[in-house]
Amino acid sequence: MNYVSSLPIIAIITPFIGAFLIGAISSNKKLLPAMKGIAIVSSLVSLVSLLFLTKPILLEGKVATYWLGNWMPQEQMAIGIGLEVDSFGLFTGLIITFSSFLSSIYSVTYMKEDNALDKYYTLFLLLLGSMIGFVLTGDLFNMYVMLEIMTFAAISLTAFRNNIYKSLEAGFKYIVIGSLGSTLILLGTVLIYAQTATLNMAQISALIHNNYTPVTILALAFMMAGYGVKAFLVPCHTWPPDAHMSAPSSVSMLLSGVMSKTGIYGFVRLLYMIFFSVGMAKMELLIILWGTLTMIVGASMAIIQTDFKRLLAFSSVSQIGYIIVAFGVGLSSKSSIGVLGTLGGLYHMINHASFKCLLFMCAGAVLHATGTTDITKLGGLSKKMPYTTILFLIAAFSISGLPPFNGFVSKWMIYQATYEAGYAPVTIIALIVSVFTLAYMMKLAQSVFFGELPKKLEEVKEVPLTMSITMGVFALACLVEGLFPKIISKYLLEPAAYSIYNLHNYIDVMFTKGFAEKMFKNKIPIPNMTYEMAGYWRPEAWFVLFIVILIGFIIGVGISLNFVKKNNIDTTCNFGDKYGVFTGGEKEEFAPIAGGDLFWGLRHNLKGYFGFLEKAHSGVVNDYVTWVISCTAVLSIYLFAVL
Amino acid sequence: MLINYIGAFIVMILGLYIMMSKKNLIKIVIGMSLVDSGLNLLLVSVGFRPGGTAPIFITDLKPGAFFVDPVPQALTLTSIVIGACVSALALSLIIKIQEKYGTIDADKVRRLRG
Amino acid sequence: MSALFNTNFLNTLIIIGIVVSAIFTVIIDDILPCVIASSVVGTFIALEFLLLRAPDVAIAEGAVGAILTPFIFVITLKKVNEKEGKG
Amino acid sequence: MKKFLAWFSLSILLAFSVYVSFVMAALPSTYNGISNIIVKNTIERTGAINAVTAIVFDFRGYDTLGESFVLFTAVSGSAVILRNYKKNSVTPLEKDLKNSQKNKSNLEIIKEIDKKRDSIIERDSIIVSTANLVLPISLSLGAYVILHGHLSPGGGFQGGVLIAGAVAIVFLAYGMDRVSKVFNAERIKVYESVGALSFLLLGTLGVVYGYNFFKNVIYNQGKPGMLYSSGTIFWMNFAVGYKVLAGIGFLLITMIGTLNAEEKE
Repeated sequence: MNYVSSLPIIAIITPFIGAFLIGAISSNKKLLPAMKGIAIVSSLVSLVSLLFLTKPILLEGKVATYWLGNWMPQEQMAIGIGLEVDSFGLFTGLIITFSSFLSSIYSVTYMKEDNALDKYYTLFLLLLGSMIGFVLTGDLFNMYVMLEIMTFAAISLTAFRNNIYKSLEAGFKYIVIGSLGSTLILLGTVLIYAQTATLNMAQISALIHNNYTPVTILALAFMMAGYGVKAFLVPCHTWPPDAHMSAPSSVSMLLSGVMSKTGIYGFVRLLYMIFFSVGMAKMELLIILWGTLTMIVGASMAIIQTDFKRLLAFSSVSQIGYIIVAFGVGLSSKSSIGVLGTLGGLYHMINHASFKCLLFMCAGAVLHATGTTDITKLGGLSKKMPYTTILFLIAAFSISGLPPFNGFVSKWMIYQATYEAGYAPVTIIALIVSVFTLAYMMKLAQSVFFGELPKKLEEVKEVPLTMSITMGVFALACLVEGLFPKIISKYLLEPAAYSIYNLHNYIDVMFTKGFAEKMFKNKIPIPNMTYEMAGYWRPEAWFVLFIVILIGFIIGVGISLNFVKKNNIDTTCNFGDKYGVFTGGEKEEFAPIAGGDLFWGLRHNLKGYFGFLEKAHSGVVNDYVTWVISCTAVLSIYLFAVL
Repeated sequence: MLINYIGAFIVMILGLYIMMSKKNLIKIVIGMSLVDSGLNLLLVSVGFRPGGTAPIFITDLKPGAFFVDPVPQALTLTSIVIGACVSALALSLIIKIQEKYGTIDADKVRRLRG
Repeated sequence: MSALFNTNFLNTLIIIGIVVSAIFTVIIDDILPCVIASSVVGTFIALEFLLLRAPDVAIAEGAVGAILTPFIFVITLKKVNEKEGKG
Repeated sequence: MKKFLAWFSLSILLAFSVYVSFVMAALPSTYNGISNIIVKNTIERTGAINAVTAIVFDFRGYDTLGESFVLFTAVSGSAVILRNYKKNSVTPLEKDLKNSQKNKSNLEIIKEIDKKRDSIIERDSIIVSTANLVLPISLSLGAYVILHGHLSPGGGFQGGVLIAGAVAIVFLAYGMDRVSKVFNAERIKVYESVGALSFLLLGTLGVVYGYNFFKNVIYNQGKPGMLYSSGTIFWMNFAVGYKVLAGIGFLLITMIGTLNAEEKE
């Protein structure tokens, strides 16, 4: 028993202790600086204790276990709750703690004008602690409990600025959809318990390995839908745009950049560990199709948004689609391609966390300086906030996958993996979505940072130092991940991917050596991890990709411009009177064509498609529930049909 | 315990139906608590064994008596608390929504859309 | 009494009670009767827990499902109605 | 379309779940899994005689910790949502918004005065005397349930809710004024944190004694079946009860407080 074995529980418990300490001293308003200090220090302690774990786990490939209350397994049954930290869990935990630590620093300035800050920091630390607890635990029911703390803290933080109508509405939608997702997950857990009579994940995966019964299939369908809600996969993605748009930016970056990773974590644990489905072509197809749908819908919705943060939230949905596609390819039976897909997915996870946090921080900086995130009211901020503009451009290029930024590397791996796995249409769709990403990021840049500066915004100042430093750290992360992919891959991704496939070791460490072999007769082969499989270093490939993106972009803009020239716009469509200027209508006296209207022609051209999507995002909470339930029903039909 | 399982699933599906079709926000929350109730019922029923006794070692335990499964009961306690918390949080949101929107009709509380 | 307790009869009766009161929760349109119906569901479920030899859970469900939750619901309802009545 | 989708998916789910119910009914009892071993270990290694409490506070105590965090989060969240938002300074665009806001009209002021008059209602003497009778019973029952959690059905959570019901009873009998006089909401919130902290510290005792987190270190004190037995379970029950009664009490006070929030302004 050395200090290393206690580190996971320290990482989990410290934020909670911090939260309660803040709660205990909250009655004294003079102690507000102390509360901020507690928040920063607790998140730092979690980060540091996870960093100490990197040496044994990431580098030496060990798996740390910690049985709470010393309830070691007896008679091969896990009677207590065990924490199990493998490389994948630690990898996700590092993303979480790193971003949360920076967010806690960012909050100090960003949130200083709100009241009830004691409760803000309490909820912030509860959110952080529960996220770490979620990724480090090895118990199925404990995952659900941590997920609930996470959901509740996130909802409360979403509705924190309750003077704005939208945060309340978003909070309500979030609680309905979010707790529906949690309920589905709990239902799956109960069904699994009924089948296996245990709650430990390692034991469950040993017991139901290749042993699907109707009970476990239904459980799988429920849990997939539940984690789909948490990771915003498409029919269940309706809450994040609302929530991310209305939460304070220091929280939306966590919700969007980090909490989605916990959903993906659950998804991966479900598919690769609890229901070991590597090599099942039908499962692979389902996940890839689901991810592709998510990609397309997210990007199409993002292109028609007029709110900075809402656009970013839809862009998150689309990027999550990439990650899910990559993990879908990872299920492939051809191991070398599967590994490439998994590596790409992991890489995109860490990349998405860095650039999406940075983008939300930029949105927060704009909101902090001007008081709005509506891009039709903004413009020309590059003169007033040059530093933010540069950081925004870095993040925008990263997210749209331009070399040499980090998004390029991971997207390239995903393209190659999907292509080699025989899903060439998916590769093409992924490329097109990437073009769309660049397009809406340009729209955002044009309408917020370039163009004309409105008169109201002339007193705007650059954001304070604490905010800009944290933003700079994320921008640096984007650059580092883009320039040194070999190092990142060797020390972070390959151990994590290895642990995802190494189910044997996961089970053996939790119980006794040889436990897994007794359970399933044939040993699961662990594919070779070689980073050389990703061919991103080929310069001609870079060039071809860049040309493809450029042509796509030009075509996209061309369609819209071409359309504007034609002058035959249907005025009956209710996109607002603003566009009357195109047709000579004189309803609005002064209606400038701002950057936000950049792709209005495209939108008008494809109004059947976009109209359908808008109708689907109707804002009525009942409809959203219907989408989630239909998704569950479709999943259960599919899984019952193929398994 | 077939009838318990079926009853629990029916209660859950009725709750889902409320969430999908009723327009009053308070009713939606009632639907959520109904789903939770059904889930709790399912959870406890999973652990039941016909003829078992409550899992407490009382002194006058008959010889040969056996317990029902205590683990699902412990899980249900957690689940009940979480259900109550969901209701409390959702209802406080409804109170505030009422203040801002002047209505609690789901068709009118939809300023965030598209 | 114990003979009745051991049969499935009481169990079936309570399950039917749960389902029927849940159906009432669905079909009633007014909120207050609906809240009461849902608290009836809670009470029945607490009874069912007692029958399933789960006294701990029965106490918790009785305290929460039959008392605490309806109380919060009624407070909210009062607040909301008061506002709506004012215009 | 939407209606069809709703009916379609619900009927699909119903069909599958009924099918799965039949399969589940044929499964062997889950008792032969982890529960069997847990029950075997209950008396010797925890000292509690209520197996459910032993699981809640010892075998799966970490889940209960999470559960109390959920409650804490929900209570803090409700407090955050129901508070009055204030902002210290305004940004350029908000300035416009502020200037354009109108003052209250006379009619609204008259309405408010009317409402104040309405709120002074005579209390029903039946409710008052019933409350006087029930209040001590509910308090002592709650305390009993908390203290005997490891011996009889019940435990910290159930007892805490029963005691917190006192707030509801006081409100029903005496109205909001008395509630705000009797209970200090701010202080109760602090007590909740203290309860949660003490629960955490009891968990940390295991680490102090050189074991893992949440180890029941003093389980062999006292005879199983006596009031003081089962080591940390007894104290954890107490801490959770304290925390829950403070938390739910605070929640109820906050919710009740919204009822006449306008009159205070």
